[in-house]
Amino acid sequence: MTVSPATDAFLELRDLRIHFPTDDGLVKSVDGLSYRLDRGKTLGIVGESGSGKSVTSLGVLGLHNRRNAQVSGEIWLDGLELVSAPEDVVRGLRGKKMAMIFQDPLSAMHPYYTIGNQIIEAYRIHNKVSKSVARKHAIDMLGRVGIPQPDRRVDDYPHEFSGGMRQRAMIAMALSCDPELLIADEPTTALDVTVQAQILDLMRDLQREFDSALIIITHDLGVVAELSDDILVMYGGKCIEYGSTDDIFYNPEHPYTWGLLGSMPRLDREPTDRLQPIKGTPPSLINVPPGCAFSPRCPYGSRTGGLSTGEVPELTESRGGHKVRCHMPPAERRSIWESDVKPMLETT
Amino acid sequence: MKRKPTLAAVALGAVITLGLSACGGGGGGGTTSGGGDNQGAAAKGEFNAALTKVFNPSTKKGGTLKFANPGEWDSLDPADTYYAYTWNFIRLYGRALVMFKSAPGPDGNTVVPDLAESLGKPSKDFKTWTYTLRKGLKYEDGSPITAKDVKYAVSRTVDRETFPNGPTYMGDMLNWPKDYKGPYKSKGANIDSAIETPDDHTIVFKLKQPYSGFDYLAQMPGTMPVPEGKDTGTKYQEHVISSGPYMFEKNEIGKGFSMVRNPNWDAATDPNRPALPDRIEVQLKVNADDMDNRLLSGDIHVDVTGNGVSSAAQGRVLSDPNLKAGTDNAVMQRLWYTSVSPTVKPLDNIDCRKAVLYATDRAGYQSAYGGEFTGGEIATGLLPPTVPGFERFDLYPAGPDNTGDLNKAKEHLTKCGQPNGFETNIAYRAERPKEKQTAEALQQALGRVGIKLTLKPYPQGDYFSLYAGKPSYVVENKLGLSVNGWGSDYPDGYGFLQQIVDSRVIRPGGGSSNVSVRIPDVDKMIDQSLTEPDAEKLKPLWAQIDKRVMEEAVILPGVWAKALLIRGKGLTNVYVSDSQQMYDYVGLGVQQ
Amino acid sequence: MTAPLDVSGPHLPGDEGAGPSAGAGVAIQGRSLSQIAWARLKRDRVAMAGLAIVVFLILVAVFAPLIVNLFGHPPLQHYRNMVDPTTQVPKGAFGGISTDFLFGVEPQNGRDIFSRVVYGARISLLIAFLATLLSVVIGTVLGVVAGFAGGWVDTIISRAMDVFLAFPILVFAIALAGVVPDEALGLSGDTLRVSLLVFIIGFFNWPYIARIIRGQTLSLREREFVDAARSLGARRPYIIFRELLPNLMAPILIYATLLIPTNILFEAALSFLGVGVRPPTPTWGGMLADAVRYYTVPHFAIFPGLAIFLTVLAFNLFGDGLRDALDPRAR
Amino acid sequence: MVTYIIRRLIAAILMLLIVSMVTFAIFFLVPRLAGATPEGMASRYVGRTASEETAKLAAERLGFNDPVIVQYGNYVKGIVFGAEYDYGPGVETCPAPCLGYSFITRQPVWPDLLDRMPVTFSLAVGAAVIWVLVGVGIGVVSALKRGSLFDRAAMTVALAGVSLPIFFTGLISLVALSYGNPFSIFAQGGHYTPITENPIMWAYNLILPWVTLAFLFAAGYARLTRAGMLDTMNEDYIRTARAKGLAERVVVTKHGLRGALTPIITIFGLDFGLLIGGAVLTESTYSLQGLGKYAVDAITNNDLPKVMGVTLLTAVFVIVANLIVDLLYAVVDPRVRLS
Repeated sequence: MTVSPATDAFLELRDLRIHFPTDDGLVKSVDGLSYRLDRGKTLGIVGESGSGKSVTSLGVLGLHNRRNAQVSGEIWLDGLELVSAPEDVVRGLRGKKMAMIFQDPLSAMHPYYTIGNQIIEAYRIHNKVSKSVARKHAIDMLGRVGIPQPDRRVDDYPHEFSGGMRQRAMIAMALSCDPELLIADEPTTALDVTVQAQILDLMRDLQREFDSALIIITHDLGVVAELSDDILVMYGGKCIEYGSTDDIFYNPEHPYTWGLLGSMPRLDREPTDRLQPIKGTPPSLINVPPGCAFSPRCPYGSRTGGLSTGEVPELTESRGGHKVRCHMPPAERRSIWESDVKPMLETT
Repeated sequence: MKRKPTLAAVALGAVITLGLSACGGGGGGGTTSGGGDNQGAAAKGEFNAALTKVFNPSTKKGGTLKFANPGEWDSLDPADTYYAYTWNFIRLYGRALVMFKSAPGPDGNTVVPDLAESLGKPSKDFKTWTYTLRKGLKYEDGSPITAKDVKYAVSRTVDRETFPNGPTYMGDMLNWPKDYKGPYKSKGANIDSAIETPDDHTIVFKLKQPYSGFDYLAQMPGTMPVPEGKDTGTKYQEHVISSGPYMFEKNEIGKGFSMVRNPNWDAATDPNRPALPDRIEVQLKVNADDMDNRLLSGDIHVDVTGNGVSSAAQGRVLSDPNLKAGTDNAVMQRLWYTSVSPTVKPLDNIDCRKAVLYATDRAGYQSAYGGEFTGGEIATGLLPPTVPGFERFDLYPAGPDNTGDLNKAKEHLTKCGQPNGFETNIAYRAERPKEKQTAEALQQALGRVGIKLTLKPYPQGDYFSLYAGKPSYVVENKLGLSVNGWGSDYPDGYGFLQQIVDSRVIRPGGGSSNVSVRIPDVDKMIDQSLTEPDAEKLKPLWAQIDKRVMEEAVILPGVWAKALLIRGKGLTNVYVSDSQQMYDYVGLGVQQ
Repeated sequence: MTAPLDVSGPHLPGDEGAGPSAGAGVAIQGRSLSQIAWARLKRDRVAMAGLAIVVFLILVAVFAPLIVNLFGHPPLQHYRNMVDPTTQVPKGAFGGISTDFLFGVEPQNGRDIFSRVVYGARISLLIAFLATLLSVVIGTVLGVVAGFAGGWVDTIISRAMDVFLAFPILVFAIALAGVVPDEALGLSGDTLRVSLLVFIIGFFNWPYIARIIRGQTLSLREREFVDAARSLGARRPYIIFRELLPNLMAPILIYATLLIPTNILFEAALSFLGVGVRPPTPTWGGMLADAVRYYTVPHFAIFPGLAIFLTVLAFNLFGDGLRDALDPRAR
Repeated sequence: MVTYIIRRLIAAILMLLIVSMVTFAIFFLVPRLAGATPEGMASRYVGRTASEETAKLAAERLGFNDPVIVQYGNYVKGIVFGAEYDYGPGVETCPAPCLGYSFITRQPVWPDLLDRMPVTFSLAVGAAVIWVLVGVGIGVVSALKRGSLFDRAAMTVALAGVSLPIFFTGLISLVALSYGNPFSIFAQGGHYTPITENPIMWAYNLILPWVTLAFLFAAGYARLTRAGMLDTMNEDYIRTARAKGLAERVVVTKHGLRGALTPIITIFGLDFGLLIGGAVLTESTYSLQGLGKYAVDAITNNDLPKVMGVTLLTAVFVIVANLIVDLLYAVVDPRVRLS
């Protein structure tokens, strides 16, 4: 494999592809994804379940199913290419240089070990310290993520924590080695709304404190709205729109993003309003439709003169780093947004 | 009168005796005596070498004689045992008033004095029998054996509740006080009406009716002395006080026991027992197949049951001349047969019964029991050849190859009005593979003339009491045929025939071995025999009964049993006596 | 150990098409699932081999008389001329195997082992199928009732299952099969024995099915579509028969298939211990029991033993494949 | 905790009652319903020569004339308070728990059971050690190397293992390796040397039964472990452990195995409990005089007190094994609370 020269970005993905051959066909979970992320910045990756957003981040950490995955492309982390790096090297980075916060803290923590033990374990992998030192560190971390009486709760088991506390503990565990890259996979999905807000606040504070790069993966645009600098919208294993948070929220150009925005519950709308669902179901990653993956559900597909079902659209830059993967000309997209979609979102 | 001999084959719980295993051979778990092979070579034998004469005679004492038993004793208590082999073996630790001579062949049928100085002296009417004990007899603990101990021992046998297994002869024949229930329940009762002991050396038995063959009963284990002070009832079998040459050293009921010389046994008082080995060991519940291999290898000496080799070993032993040379084909006084019930239609018709007898494949029957050597000789009548009075005759010739005469069978079927055959059932004991084979063989054979048999297995424990031996059950369930077998307690026509041909032993409640014979002539002849004291004169009568039963075709004889005994390596002084129909355990010794 | 399948479709945010058509929707999904499963199963060559053997064995059992007519001899017929009268062992090498007697003959009576093995398939499969059916019926009914009713009903049924699981089942089965008389309930002969064995085997195995079905019912009970049906006022029987059972079909199918080989072994064990179907009706376990007495003639044991092995293996292979196909997560 | 154990004990006693009632019913109610009289039933315990009077006496002695429920009550009374037994010249007390006296040998049942227990126990323990080590080991390796040649070979053998009846493998093993032939390297069936007498002979004599029995169970456990491991290794917490940067070996042993083994502990408890109550088929095949063979022989002879003794003992073993498993479970899995 020829490896392109390193980049100046802290994290850069180049044409990453993660495919899984199965009995039923080749599953293209991630199909040519590229993005970059700098220290101290936050990237939100948004998409429905099955869009490949989780696999992407697992791929970065090397946690995808290695047995049967076919991986190509490049992942550069702080000057090191991870796809071609030996497993041991990647493992050495995991937990220390890059860490992950998982969606469901109850199932993501081992039910048989105490919270403290699990944090201590994480800490001692990368820091040769005694158990008691590690324990002190664990209590310290628990305190920093806002768990009351950490010196006592450190010996509790995950099931003895409430949902929010568990997620805090999960974060404490992920941050225990002071990682430079933190990936949070649906960090708040399993939590109720008030706790969600607390956790998001906590993550923002901690990111500032540790100055790490943060990737937030979610299907909920509301979550990324608060935290992200940039947003990447994934659909069918591909990036279909990428831009700054403002771009995505105020000038989205892809019909799918419009749909996402339309289905987002918003405080400024009447609670009685029905959400606007996106019609149809996400594509199977085995039999990706020919042409634009979104075309079967796209209300504007007819405007491309058959292109959308015939050809895969390229990800093209629309303006100032805002990239869109759509056959419609940028002007037409903007006019539809301005005239049809935006007013509907605002008024209904 | 109830004389109920039974030497019925020992129930080995055959259903699940599997498990095979190896002879000690290369490196087994057993103790392999170093020079076993050489010794075997020294005393090279030939087939049937121990049948009529002593094989490897010896008077040399010493060594350990090892017995194995695939099952377990019914009881070691002389009052509570009824297996043929236990009566053979018990003479090693118990002495009855008289005993069968320990000698090869027919000589072994003679009764000789044991505890007594001479055979019983009958009164003229044969109702009183007097025995005088030898002097200087002692138990293992040195205390003297007296006539009172014999009296006490016999009185114990009356307690059927405590000792249900033993024979009932003494209880039935002696003149016991009314309602006497044995020494425990009728404590202190005066039983002088049955047994008197005028002094320590004299014992007098008083019978209800005359009986000229009382010595046969006196040789049974029931007259072996039991010291009253040491009697522990059902637990006495854990340590029987020895009056013979060996006494118990260690006894684990259900597992095995060992015996050592009894220091207080005096050879001078006992002309019958050479008592060669120094020590005797018995293992119980030995895997039957394993046992044969160990016998062949010399790891153990004797299969104590005397049942002969297992089916698996049979092929091996008979096909190897060297192995065959180490066996004896003992003739038993036992008949394997099938009852043909005239109470079940259409077998109430004699021609239908004759059709069954003609259609029988005798060779198949023999095969079911294991063939010529381990099964026995094809039987054409009831009395086995070694029982006095035996006459060879064949009323239903089965053709040159012994597979039956189908034409005759069809002829009789037509006569009985069932030209196309009929349907009936055949009962057998589920636990006995050979009886199963017999039933299957008969099903095949009779099927050839259209007689359709359905197999009915029953548990052997209830076979006679609830099923095949219960007349009403037989009729209701159409048990036209039932597989059966019979052996006698002592070599005598009466002992062999009475229980299976006397119609008066059939009880409505079930339990008798006679299932099918109800012939008034035969009953009369049996009664006739009772008043005849001369055994010689009785012989023609036994043959006459035999023929009469066969004429009625109510018994389908199968085989006169034989057993293929493995003459364990290293045995000395080996012989089969006609009274035991297996190796005589009193005589055995071992090479050292 | 395997969490059976998950039949619920993907749930989009805002997917509100459920409601009244939920039942039909589930049915449609069920059908397509079975199609998917079948497609998967067809690709699983090992499972298909198992299925082929199973089908073959069923055909053998059904057409036993025909097969024996063509290639063997009547299974009860004695061929004593094939047996050495002295040693009682079959004449010739390898237990008398020849073109005439494909698997050789039995010692002592010379019956055709091939025919007996073929006929043995009948008893073995018949009892295994019927016993499985009985277990499945009892297990499903009690499992659904326990899972759906909950409360004390659940407690009682669950305790009953515990009791059954702690029983020394084999000992009980032997005892029960041993004491039942030869004629009862108007039945006799093979019919009675087969019924009895079906009852014993089926009756002792139900807790295994019931436990799984109960667990499934518990989780299904809380599912959206059941809630939906309930909120629409559906009655219990409707929910059980239209909502629960279709979703329980897959686990039932899987565990029934995996119970069959267990039951074949159970029947063989009982026949081996002498409490199975009465002789001379051939059974594999019974033949093995006979063979023990003639271990010097190993072919006598090997053919019925292999028959048991092959049958059980085939069902296990097929059952495993079926589970994989219906529940891909278990792979 | 204390209340938990008390509750479990009550449940255990209830279960023993049910088990004993069912056993009793099988032997007394079924024959009665089939039309047997007390004398008829007693006659099987007095030998073939017995007269009707003897049978009647025996029926009286064995208590067959009482209604079944009274007989059962007496039996339970014997277990709780002990019983008295008339041995002829006197009366003997059989202390609680008195499991009665054999109908046939008239020996007390309890010492018999104590005598047989070491055999079955030796068989079960030895086999269990082998099958747990081999089965779990193979299962783990198979799961980790899923799809590899090893996995496929191991699972094929395991599937074959669970498809073979033990009385067939036992028979073949004996014929091939034990019965007098050139390969007769193993001990014959029916030999048992107590470990206290000679540990080497003890093991040597039990090797074949151990291996045969363990083969069957190891196959099942390998399949279970593999499936459990596959399930567990798909758990989120395994991913978390990897995300921490743990070495794969630690992930498997510390995180994976612990989760996968807990359900196996439950199954092991049940299996082992039933096994030490009598490995019926193995003991029959190898003629080992253990509890299982004892039970089968007792059934063949209709010796009810013995059958009752073994079944009750087995039930006790299963209950105790389950209790231990549950307690162990609470130790292993902190989510389980004993209350």
